[in-house]
Amino acid sequence: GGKEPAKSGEKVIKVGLVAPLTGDVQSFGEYTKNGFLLALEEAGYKAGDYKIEPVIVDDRNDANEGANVATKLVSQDKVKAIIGPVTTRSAIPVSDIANSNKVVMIASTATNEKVTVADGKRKEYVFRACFIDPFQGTIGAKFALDTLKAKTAAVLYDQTNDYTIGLANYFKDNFTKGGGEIVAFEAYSKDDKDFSAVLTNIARKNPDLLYLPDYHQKVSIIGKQAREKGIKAIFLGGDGWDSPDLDFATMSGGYFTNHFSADDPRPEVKSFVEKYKAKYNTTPEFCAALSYDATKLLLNAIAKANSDDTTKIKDILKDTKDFPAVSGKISFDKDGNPTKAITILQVREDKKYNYVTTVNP
Amino acid sequence: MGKRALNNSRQTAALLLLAAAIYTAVKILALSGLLTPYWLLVLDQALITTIGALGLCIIYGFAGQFSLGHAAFYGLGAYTAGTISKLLGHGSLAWFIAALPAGMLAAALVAFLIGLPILRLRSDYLGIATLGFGIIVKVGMDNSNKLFPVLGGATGMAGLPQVATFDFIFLFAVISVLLVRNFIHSSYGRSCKAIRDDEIAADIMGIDTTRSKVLAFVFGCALAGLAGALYAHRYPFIHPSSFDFLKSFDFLLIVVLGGLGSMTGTVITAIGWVFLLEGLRFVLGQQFIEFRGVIYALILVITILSRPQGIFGGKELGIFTPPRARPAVPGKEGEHAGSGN
Amino acid sequence: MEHFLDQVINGLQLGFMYALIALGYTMVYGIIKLINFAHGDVFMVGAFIGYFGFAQWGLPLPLAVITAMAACAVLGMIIEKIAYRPLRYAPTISILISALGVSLFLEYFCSLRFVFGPNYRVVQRPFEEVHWSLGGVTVTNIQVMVAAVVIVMLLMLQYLIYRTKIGMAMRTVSYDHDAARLMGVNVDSVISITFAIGSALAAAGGVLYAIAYPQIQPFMGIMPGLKAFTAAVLGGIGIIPGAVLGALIMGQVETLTAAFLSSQLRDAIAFAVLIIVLMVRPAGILGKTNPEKV
Amino acid sequence: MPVLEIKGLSKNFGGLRALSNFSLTLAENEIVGLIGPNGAGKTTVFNLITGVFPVSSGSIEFMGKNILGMKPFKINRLGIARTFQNIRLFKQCSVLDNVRAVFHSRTGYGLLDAFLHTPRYSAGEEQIYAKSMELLETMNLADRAGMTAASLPYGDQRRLEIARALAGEPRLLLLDEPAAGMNPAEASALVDLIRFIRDRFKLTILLIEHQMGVVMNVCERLVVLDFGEVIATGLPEEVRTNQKVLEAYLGKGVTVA
Amino acid sequence: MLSVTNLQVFYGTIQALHGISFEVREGEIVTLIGANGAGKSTTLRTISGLIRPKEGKIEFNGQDITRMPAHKIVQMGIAHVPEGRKIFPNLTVRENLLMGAYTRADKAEIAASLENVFARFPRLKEREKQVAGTLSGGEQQMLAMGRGLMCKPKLLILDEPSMGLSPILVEEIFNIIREINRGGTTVLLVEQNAFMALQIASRAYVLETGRIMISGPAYELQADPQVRSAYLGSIGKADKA
Ligand SMILES: Nc1ncnc2c1ncn2[C@@H]1O[C@H](COP(=O)(O)OP(=O)(O)OP(=O)(O)O)[C@@H](O)[C@H]1O
Ligand SMILES: Nc1ncnc2c1ncn2[C@@H]1O[C@H](COP(=O)(O)OP(=O)(O)OP(=O)(O)O)[C@@H](O)[C@H]1O
Ligand SMILES: CC(C)C[C@H](N)C(=O)O
Ligand SMILES: [Mg+2]
Ligand SMILES: [Mg+2]
Repeated sequence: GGKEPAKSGEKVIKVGLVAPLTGDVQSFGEYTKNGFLLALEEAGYKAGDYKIEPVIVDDRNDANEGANVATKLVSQDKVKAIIGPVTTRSAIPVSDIANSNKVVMIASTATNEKVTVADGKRKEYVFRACFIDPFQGTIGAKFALDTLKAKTAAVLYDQTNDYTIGLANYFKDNFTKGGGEIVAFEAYSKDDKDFSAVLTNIARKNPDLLYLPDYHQKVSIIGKQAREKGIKAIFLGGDGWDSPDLDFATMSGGYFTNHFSADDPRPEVKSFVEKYKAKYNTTPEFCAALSYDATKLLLNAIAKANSDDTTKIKDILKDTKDFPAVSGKISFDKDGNPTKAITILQVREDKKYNYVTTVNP
Repeated sequence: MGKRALNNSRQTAALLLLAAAIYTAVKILALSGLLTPYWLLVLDQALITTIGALGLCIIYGFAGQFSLGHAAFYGLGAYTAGTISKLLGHGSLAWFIAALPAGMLAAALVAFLIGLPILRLRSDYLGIATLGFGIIVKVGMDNSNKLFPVLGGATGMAGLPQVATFDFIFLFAVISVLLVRNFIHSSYGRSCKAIRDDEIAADIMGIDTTRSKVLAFVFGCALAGLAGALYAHRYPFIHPSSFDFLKSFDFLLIVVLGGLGSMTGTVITAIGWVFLLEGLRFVLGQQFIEFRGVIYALILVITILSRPQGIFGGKELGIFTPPRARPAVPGKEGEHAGSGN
Repeated sequence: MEHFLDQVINGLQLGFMYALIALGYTMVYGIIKLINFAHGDVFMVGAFIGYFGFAQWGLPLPLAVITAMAACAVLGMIIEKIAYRPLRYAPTISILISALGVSLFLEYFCSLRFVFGPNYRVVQRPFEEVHWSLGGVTVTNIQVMVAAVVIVMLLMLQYLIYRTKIGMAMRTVSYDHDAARLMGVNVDSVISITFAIGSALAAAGGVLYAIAYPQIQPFMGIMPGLKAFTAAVLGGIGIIPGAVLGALIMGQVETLTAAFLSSQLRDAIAFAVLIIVLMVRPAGILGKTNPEKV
Repeated sequence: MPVLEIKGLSKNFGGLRALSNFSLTLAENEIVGLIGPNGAGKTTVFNLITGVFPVSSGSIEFMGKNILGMKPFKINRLGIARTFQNIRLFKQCSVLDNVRAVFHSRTGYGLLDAFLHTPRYSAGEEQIYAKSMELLETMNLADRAGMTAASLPYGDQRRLEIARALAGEPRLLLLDEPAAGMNPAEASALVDLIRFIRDRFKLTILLIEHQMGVVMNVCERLVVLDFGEVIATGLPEEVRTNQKVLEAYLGKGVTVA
Repeated sequence: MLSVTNLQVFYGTIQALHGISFEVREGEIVTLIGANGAGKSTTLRTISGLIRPKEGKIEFNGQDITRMPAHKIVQMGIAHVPEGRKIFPNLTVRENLLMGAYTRADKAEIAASLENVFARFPRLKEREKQVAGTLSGGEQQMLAMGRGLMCKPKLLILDEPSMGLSPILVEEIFNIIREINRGGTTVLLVEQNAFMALQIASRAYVLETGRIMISGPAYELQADPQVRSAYLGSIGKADKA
């Protein structure tokens, strides 16, 4: 909750944070929260003449729960802005709720394009601090073809998650376009644990590459079973991999596309990593960086508007140009998405990553 | 024997009066700002849950048919009505009014088709079969986008027009209560209870058990469908996981905690349960939110341990009791049903 | 053909896994007619304890399994004593609700940070998986181990229930508590023992499951528990060999559906098979529908 | 036309032959006793007549109509009602509802009336109520109408079973050990009651009973079963002295009153 | 041998027994008679530990067994053949009988008892392997009796053992009771067939709505005009004159 309760007469804006503080991707939530609080602390819980009061809620990486807590934020806590949700799964319903209630929302890491646009309609109040999946999937496919020299690939994705569906499809389209062959394109459900049937099928086709665009938990178990079925393919994935909870032993050697690397020599990154380490005693990852960025974006807009009128805040956000964020300069396109570079990392057995390359849009 | 007036116009009047009083109270509270939009939403959810739970109260509490798939029918209602409103209605009231019966009908029709064969099964076997059916429906919803992209499949369906106001939901809740009460106190309801107590005897006593069971099932599922249809017009986002077997368990535990065969219990528990869940979120705050599940579970266990027959254990408030003959039926009527093992 | 056989083996592995959970489930059901929804969560606790045992406390695997089984046997008895015994004279549905509550409690309690925590853990296997090639199909040591454990437990349970005095007492308790008491049976302790055995089986299942699918977290028991119970119903609930039969069928149906049809439909097809079987045999495959004496 | 005509009826349970080549004809307004040792197949006869089990062979006609293969509830609606040896009341329902439930197919109102509580509903309900209370009064249960069936004492439960059977407005009533668990004083009251309802409702009654006092007092004719076969038929006086019956069923203790 | 003092039993709020006292001496047959719902079964169930009395005391061979769990009471040598038989329908006839000997350990003696029971009830021997649930009513009653005998009790409690039995079997059952008694087993008998019960019993108690109204030697009660009109009835006389 907020540090000190607002004194009467003081102008207050409440800002909600929706993140998976528990559940399968809890590490994302934890980092996101840390980044968010760090940004607020730096700003002294202030933006313009307003005191900022954070309200942090947990969506467990669940669409329904996301909708529930967002509804509460909007109608009970009366927040003016929301940072998050972290994952696409919950960000899509929450963005609808925020937009229809004229609450500004900046998703930090939810990368699916439907977060800001639905059925061809722009959700005016919704923005994000990260690149989007069409880009991420495309880069993944390019990297597979050009760098990894893969000719055949198999794709496994979670049909209950737009994030993985999106990535899987963009990867597939671009991989085929570039001359590769997709030998298997299989879906599974959130709760599945036994992938042996599908993996046995894939093993027979002996693909060069296995594209696993899910979060760290799922890819770890799929990766493990794949190796056991004798699949030798290189693993490739998306930003969902980056977590200390990844099964590094199994996934080592695999590559994934990401937003941020703590080893990035840029000074913004260096100073952020230092500040973060000082406060939390660990190295930040992408969720921390992006929620930090998203929060700064928001505070900046509130300060500029110096009003709690969300329409004004939204209009200022829309015109953001080259905002100096940790994860790269942010300018929003017409859909509220920044255009940013992608970092490609390789998993190492020792729980670290090899920096491979950065791809600019 | 003297002249008897066998109808429950008095109870009906009392019930409507009570409803009017509650409605007014809610309105006043809302206007005065004591009831925030958030709690109003929770109240709407509670009323919707009540309608669905009344459906299961008929199926399980009165007809004794163990169903663990109630949420599937709730979902069928929601998806049917939601789709109609999204594609055709775009927030128009007329379409909303049309979408409600459509949702009910879809649920009822499916209930009929599946009920006919499946209701031959007994107790736990029926429970598992309905549970299985619920899972099949959920898989269907998860994959619905392959046939009808608008349904959204496993990622949910967003952008539903929000036309269902408290007034509407309250009205339908009252209507549902009346319908259920009238049904129970008719010979249809009595044959359901007879089947619940002893199916073979009921059959031999001339009750068409298949018909009665299917009727109760279809009626109960239609109410679930209605609840779903309202839900889809109150929440902008519906998702298959809102209709999975855990949701069915929610309905089940409401009906059992309330006391099997008690309308009073079902209505009060449904409302209480929804408020409890949200209330916990509120009371615990962000700091202790992780204890919510634990406390919820503990309350569940403690309640059933302290009231093994359910909170109302087969008892009914006066407004739900059967039409009384005057002179009154000897013995304590209105305490019948329930309390046995 | 070989490919098909490989898939059948996959199905067997899954099936035996379900069987391991289904055995305890069906046994408890057979004695007290309770769908013990907490069974899947005891399974989860067993998995965690086993994991702590071999991965953190450095116990040899058999010792870890035994520790988990013993701990869960105690847990099962405690659950029974606190949450089910007070409801002995209540309708079974009340006990079922209590079981549901216990199930949720175990899930959420274990999710607390100071217990197991809400997150999954990667299980480091105590031994490496070994593949054996048998005439073209591949079998792993884990598969063989799971199958062996199931078969041994099946035989032990059958012996216990039909050949021993305590087994006969269990069967009388399954019918009528008072009548059993009048025979001199200590009903409370028979039920306690039933839960202890059932929970120990669940724990063994949990440890093996954690080795076969090496990721564990507090909600891991829900789906396997549900599937296992369904399998038990499919085979004829309360009948020990029925649980194994049902589980093997479920495993095959799910795997073959995923392999040759679509993995999205696996649950739908599995439950459709259940419903169809129940239409033909309303008490499951091995279940007897004794025409009720009127 | 006989009310009931059974010819060559047999029933096997697995390998067990519970009933073998059983024939019986019941005329209007008769009270016939079906007696025989335990396990002779008496209840099985009732179960076959009321359609609980399929028959193995033979024929059953009721009022000239073949009822083989009919569902139990259809048979009941034709006019055959019964009570159960092991009482099977609707336990959690009130005494009144136990009787009223049986009127389900004859309420005179439909589902819509029920939902809306139309005047037609009220009229139908009043009628059912009146008829049910009348039956309960006949059976001396009217003052317990509101109690749950399960809370009744045993003897009252047996009488409620009869009241419930009568609510089906049967032509033929099958009573399975109605006096079981009653002491002789209560049983003799039951005898009067059985006679009374026969006359009052113009019934044909087939009665299974082990209390010879009841059987000899109320039955006009007896059929004796043993091992699924008829070993004797005739007037009570004749049967009582029949050597086979004495050996198989009555034993030497029973002396002629 | 058994003494019951001031027994008060409630079902929920309903009082079923209002302070009952009686005793059974070693070697006796004592019968409780009374109308339906008088509380006979309740009394028996309280003695065998199935119901906890609210007040009162039950002593068996000088030992207080009032609040002892039912299975311990069986071990002390009290067998209760309950009303409605309560056989185990899913067990075979043989297994049912063996359950009767659950508290006994000596295999040879159990086998002897089994033979003994089969000799008394040849029908049970015929049906040895049949699942008990499908037995006819009378067969089930025989099984219940046989099962009671299997524990070689010191005190045998019988709740309406003749219910639903054919006349010849009723006679048989009463003979068996008499024989068992002669063999040294004390019997506490509840019967609706008051006539027969009074014939074999040494003493009797008449229960009315949870109270003992009359007690005395059986032959005295048989002659008591009040008892005759209330419990023996004209039908009884017709049968057994
Ligand atoms: N459902 C069944 N399955 C197998 N056997 C059965 C079934 N019903 C009855 N029997 C057998 O058929 C025979 C006749 O049974 P039935 O119940 O008709 O006897 P009964 O003459 O009514 O005896 P009683 O006077 O003891 O009630 C018995 O041996 C019984 O075991
Ligand atoms: N489980 C119960 N719950 C509530 N009341 C009960 C219960 N069992 C018995 N009673 C009541 O207690 C009283 C005594 O019953 P009990 O069964 O002891 O009578 P009984 O003398 O054995 O009669 P019967 O001849 O019918 O067997 C009755 O009024 C009965 O209705
Ligand atoms: C935290 C991220 C891995 C979330 C992911 N990009 C998503 O949109 O779901
Ligand atoms: Mg019979
Ligand atoms: Mg009794």
